[in-house]
Amino acid sequence: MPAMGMTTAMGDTTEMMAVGLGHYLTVSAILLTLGVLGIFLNRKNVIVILMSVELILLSVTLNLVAFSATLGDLTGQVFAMLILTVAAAEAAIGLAIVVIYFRNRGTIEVEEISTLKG
Amino acid sequence: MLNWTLALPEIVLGVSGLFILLGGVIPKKESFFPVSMAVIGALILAAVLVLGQGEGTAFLGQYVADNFSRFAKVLILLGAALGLLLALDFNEKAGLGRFEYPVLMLFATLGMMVMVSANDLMSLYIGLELLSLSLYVIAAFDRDNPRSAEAGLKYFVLGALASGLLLYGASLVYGFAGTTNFDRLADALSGDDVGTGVVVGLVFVLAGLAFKVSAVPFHMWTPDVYEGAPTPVTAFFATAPKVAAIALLMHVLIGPFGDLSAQWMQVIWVCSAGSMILGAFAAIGQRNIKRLMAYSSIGHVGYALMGLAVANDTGYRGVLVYMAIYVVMNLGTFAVLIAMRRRGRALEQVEDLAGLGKTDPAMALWMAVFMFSMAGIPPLAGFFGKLYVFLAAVQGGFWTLAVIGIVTSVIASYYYLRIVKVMYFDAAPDGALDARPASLTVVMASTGLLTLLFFLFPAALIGAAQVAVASLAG
Amino acid sequence: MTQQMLAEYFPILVFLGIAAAIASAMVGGAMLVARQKPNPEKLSAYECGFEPFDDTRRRFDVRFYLVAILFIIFDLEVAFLFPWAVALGEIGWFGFLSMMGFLGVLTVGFVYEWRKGALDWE
Amino acid sequence: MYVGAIFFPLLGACLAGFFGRWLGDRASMWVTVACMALAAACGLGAFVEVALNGLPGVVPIVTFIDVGGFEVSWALRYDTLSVVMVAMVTFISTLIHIYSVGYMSHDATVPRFFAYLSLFTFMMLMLVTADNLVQLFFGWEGVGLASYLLIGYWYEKESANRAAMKAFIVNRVGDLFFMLGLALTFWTFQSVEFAAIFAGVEAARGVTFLGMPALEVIGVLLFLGACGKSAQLGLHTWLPDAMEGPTPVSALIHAATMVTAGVFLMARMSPVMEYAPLALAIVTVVGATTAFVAATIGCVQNDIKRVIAYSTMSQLGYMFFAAGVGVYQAAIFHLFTHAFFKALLFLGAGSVIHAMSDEQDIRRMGGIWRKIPITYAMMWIGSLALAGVPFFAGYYSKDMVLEVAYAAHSGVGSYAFLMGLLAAFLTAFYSWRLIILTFHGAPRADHHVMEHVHESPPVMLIPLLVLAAGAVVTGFLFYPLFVGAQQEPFWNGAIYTAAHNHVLHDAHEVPAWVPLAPTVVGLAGIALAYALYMFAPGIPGQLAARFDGLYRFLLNKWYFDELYDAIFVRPAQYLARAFWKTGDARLIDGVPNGAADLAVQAARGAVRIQTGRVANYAFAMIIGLVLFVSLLLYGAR
Repeated sequence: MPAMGMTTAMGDTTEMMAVGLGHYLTVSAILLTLGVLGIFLNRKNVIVILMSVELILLSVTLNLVAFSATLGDLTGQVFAMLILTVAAAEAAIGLAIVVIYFRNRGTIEVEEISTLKG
Repeated sequence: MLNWTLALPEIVLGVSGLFILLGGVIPKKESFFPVSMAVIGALILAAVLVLGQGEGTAFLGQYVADNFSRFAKVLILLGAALGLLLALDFNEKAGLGRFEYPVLMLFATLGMMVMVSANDLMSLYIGLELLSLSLYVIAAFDRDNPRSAEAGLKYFVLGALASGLLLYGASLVYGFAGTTNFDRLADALSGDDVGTGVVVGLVFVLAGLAFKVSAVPFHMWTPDVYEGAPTPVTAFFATAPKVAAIALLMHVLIGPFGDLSAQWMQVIWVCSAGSMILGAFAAIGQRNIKRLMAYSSIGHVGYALMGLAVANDTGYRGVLVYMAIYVVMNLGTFAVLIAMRRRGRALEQVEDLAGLGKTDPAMALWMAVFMFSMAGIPPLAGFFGKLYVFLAAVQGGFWTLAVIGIVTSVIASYYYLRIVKVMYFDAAPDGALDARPASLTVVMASTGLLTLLFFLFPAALIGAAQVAVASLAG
Repeated sequence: MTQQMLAEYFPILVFLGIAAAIASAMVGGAMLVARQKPNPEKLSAYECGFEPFDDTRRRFDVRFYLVAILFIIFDLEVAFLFPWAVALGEIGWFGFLSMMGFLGVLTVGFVYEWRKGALDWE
Repeated sequence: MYVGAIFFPLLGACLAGFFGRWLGDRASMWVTVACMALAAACGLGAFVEVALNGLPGVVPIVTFIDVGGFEVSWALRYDTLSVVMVAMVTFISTLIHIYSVGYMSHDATVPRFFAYLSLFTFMMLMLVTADNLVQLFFGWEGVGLASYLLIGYWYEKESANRAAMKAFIVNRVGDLFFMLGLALTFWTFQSVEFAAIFAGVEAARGVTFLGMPALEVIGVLLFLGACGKSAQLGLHTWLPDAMEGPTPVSALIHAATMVTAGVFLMARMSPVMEYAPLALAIVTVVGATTAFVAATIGCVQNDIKRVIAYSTMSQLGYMFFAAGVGVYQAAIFHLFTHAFFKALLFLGAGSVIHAMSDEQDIRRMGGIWRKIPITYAMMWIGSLALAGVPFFAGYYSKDMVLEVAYAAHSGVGSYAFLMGLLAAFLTAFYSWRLIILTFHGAPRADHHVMEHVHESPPVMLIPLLVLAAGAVVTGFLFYPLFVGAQQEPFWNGAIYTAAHNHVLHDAHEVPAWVPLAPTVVGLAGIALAYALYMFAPGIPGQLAARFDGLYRFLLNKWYFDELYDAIFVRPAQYLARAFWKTGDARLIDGVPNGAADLAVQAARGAVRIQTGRVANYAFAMIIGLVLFVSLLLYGAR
């Protein structure tokens, strides 16, 4: 990892067009919100929920990488890699469960997943 | 720095898991029973290794072995082994006798052990995911049953959301405190002025962990998943992972975030009160006994969290004692539920227990013991669990919480007693239950005796909890 | 710092600009210059000279999903293999054995899916 | 010996309970009886050693826990107070066990019954020998549990089930207060050991809790707890219903165990109660009112066991107001003598029921005194003692209780004296109403029953004779020790009397008419009963018709059950209909408790958010998250 100069500041404000940590965090927060909204506003398809989950995980990854770069600390990037791989496993299992569900019920509409309640 | 021998129990468990998986898949014919036995053996071996484990940190500070993790691991391994014992007969009869089941339980247990030994947000995450992924799959293990599939799907969606939130919190904590290692986090967060970012991150992490312990308001998945999943799976869900999650929660809150206790105490307070209240009320009208047990477990988590909310050693000790007793009672109760089978059909309704006092006095007696214990009636074990957390709360001046706890435990005793009433006083609808296999009798009797006779030797458990807490607070 | 990093990416931006310019010049040029006399035969989909057998938007076989899932999992090991390969000289035998252990775990998984018949199409 | 008195009953319970099937009915009966007899022997030995020779002590058994600021050990506290209870409980319980051998001989599950009976005794012993409040609570709950099992012993009977549930739930309400009291005690004294509590009372007098003196609050809370167990007004509704259990159970509950727990608690906590004058006043008023109300109800009941049940409640009222005016010795004395004659009455009633082929309604009895003369005589002795006729046991203790109420020279004391006097009159009246209706007059049962009327077997009569002897002599024998000249060396500090409390002393110097008054009103009551039921049997019916309203009021037990129904059950049901239109009464499973109904509604509310939709669940999680974040960022900073 090449030395990045600054290690602690929350972003460089001396240059006009600087893309600082704040920007990354904002993007990441927006991604997180989109992901969360996607889970509970979506009434149609479970696949969309899976995609939303991926979105959340991506926002986390983005966060970690941005922090890692700012702090000059590799840990964040290692963490990000772990998340990427685990997310893949999670997506695989999620898809498998969706397939099982579809085979049983013939639908993957979110509204229909509510026979257990009360 | 590596000290990999410290992690020997986990390594042995993981490697034997791989070999057992190979041993299960290579022969042509289904090998559920031998594989289960092998897994139980591996769990016991791991428990023995845990007992002989040294203390210290390993893997560059990612992993810690101390008395606290030892206490939790022994409990987890015991719960998992008995939980697998419960599944043996049920799975054969329900057509779930596939060797993947015990292997998945083994990997879930491995995940739990990594969780309680995690000393870094990364190892925490890996352990948590290993557990979650295994649990997602076994929740949906009865793959031709729509209810099981729905349970698995719900658990997956909400679980993924929870771990997403936890990760987001972890990333914030990492970013604002500059490290993921628990020891260094504790140093970084020891000042008075802790940034908003860390506090927000802490709440996100708490939310993710509260999901796993199913504390209000992150409990919503619990009843549905408990009801839909096959009963032995529910039994497993209600025991070992709860212990692991509570232990992890304690480890995280007391270790790295110990100096933020003023903040997290409020959150835990709300979770505890909410869980106790919901657990007391929502179970009252339930007819499905698995669903009832789900609400009951939410309530029990509320009581355990009460000890955590107090945030002192007495409280922490109360939590450990409570969870140990809770696991024993729950395993016994589920042994009874799994034995509920009439003419080959598994039963899940409270009414199906009617007349058990006459048709099967022994089982009814054990069930009554478990129910009275859960209601917290002395001199059964459950009473002591409650006593310790209540006393901690009173001592710490948490009056409101203690009063809520007492009132809800009185309310909750209603539905426990209702089960006793149904067993002893209602007429049996149609005949006796099927003969139950010896494995269930063993689990019932052993947990029942522990529950019944706990009051004769409480010092052993409490002493162990005391030692565990001492190593936790450092 | 971010300035420096962005500066490193400047050539890529230039490349992107040039590529976009050339592509649009070619397509635009063809649209402007070429003579257009469409007929149904010309507009129909070209598929090795055949008419398409049925609708293209049909369901995929579920087995594609299975293969895709398996692929993803094994694909991601690469994410670890690359940094490992680069750093192998520094991490020594311990690093080497760690990766072997990791690959061993993957192999067990591979054996499992093979035996389970997940790799057989039929 | 000390340990044996407590653990022999447990041994008996375990043997009969776990091995009853192998032992067979007869063997398990006699095994438990033998265990109880051993316990009684130990109990008497302990009584001689501790109370008469003045050697109190603490026998440690197990240390539950000894870490942190909290220490609970399981030890047997043997001082005069507990040894009196131990001796009395083991003795009476032994007799009841023997009696049950005859009474329950036709029952299908005899070992179960005897196991419960012994377990019940064990729990009570655990309660009275407790060395700290937690252990006491242990026994307290254990007694509740065992009573639940015993009242619901005939679980084929729907009414028995209901009564068992009711007893348990009403007791749990009392326990709730007990638990709060326990918690507050711990908060105040930082300990639950009696020794530490009593030592810390002086220091704790200034402690306030929510602006009120902590000792007062503890006193009131513990008293409310005691109300549940001891069936004081307000929480008494379970006691009459508890008659659904077999008669020996009623005798055990009413005479030796369970209901006396509350009185015992008051005496045990005397060092605290002495400094809680307001709490004591409440105790006095509630006790006196209970004595009177229960006596009025007793006058019109027709079930032989219910009449005696209300008399128990009334006598418990006496004990409470005696404790309330600060003379715990008198309360325990009355408790002690009452145990004998009340057990005698219940077992006698059981003998009558046995003779009458399980008939319990006294309107369908009569004219049987020649056929069962021994039982008849026993009932006479019991009633004479209960009514406080001179030289029977009740005379000494009841007189003492009324004298101390008079000698208290306070408003509540005078009220208690008045109520006690009225209750004494009514007690004598309904006791003889019971005797006359049951034994005299023309037979009102059909001739099949009358042909089968027979005296009980010796195994049932012998306990009756022993108890009768007790009902005659205990008052006379123990008067000097319990409340008379030798009381101070006898109690040996087990009961604490504050320096400012001279009531017991004053009670021996009241005007001459005071000790005479109970006897006079008692005899008047007997005379009235004779006049109304023996010589002019038409009058009671006319009176009932004339004062129909009053009669109904009493017959319906002051409408307490209806009142609770109106206060708790109805509004809850109304609320249910208003909110959900469809009240599902089946859900509460017929539990006669309104709070349960309310809880059911809360349960539905809690369950309604559980919609089964993933989106809603995720939404709840996010809302929780946002709440917590804002709680920490903008909340309590």
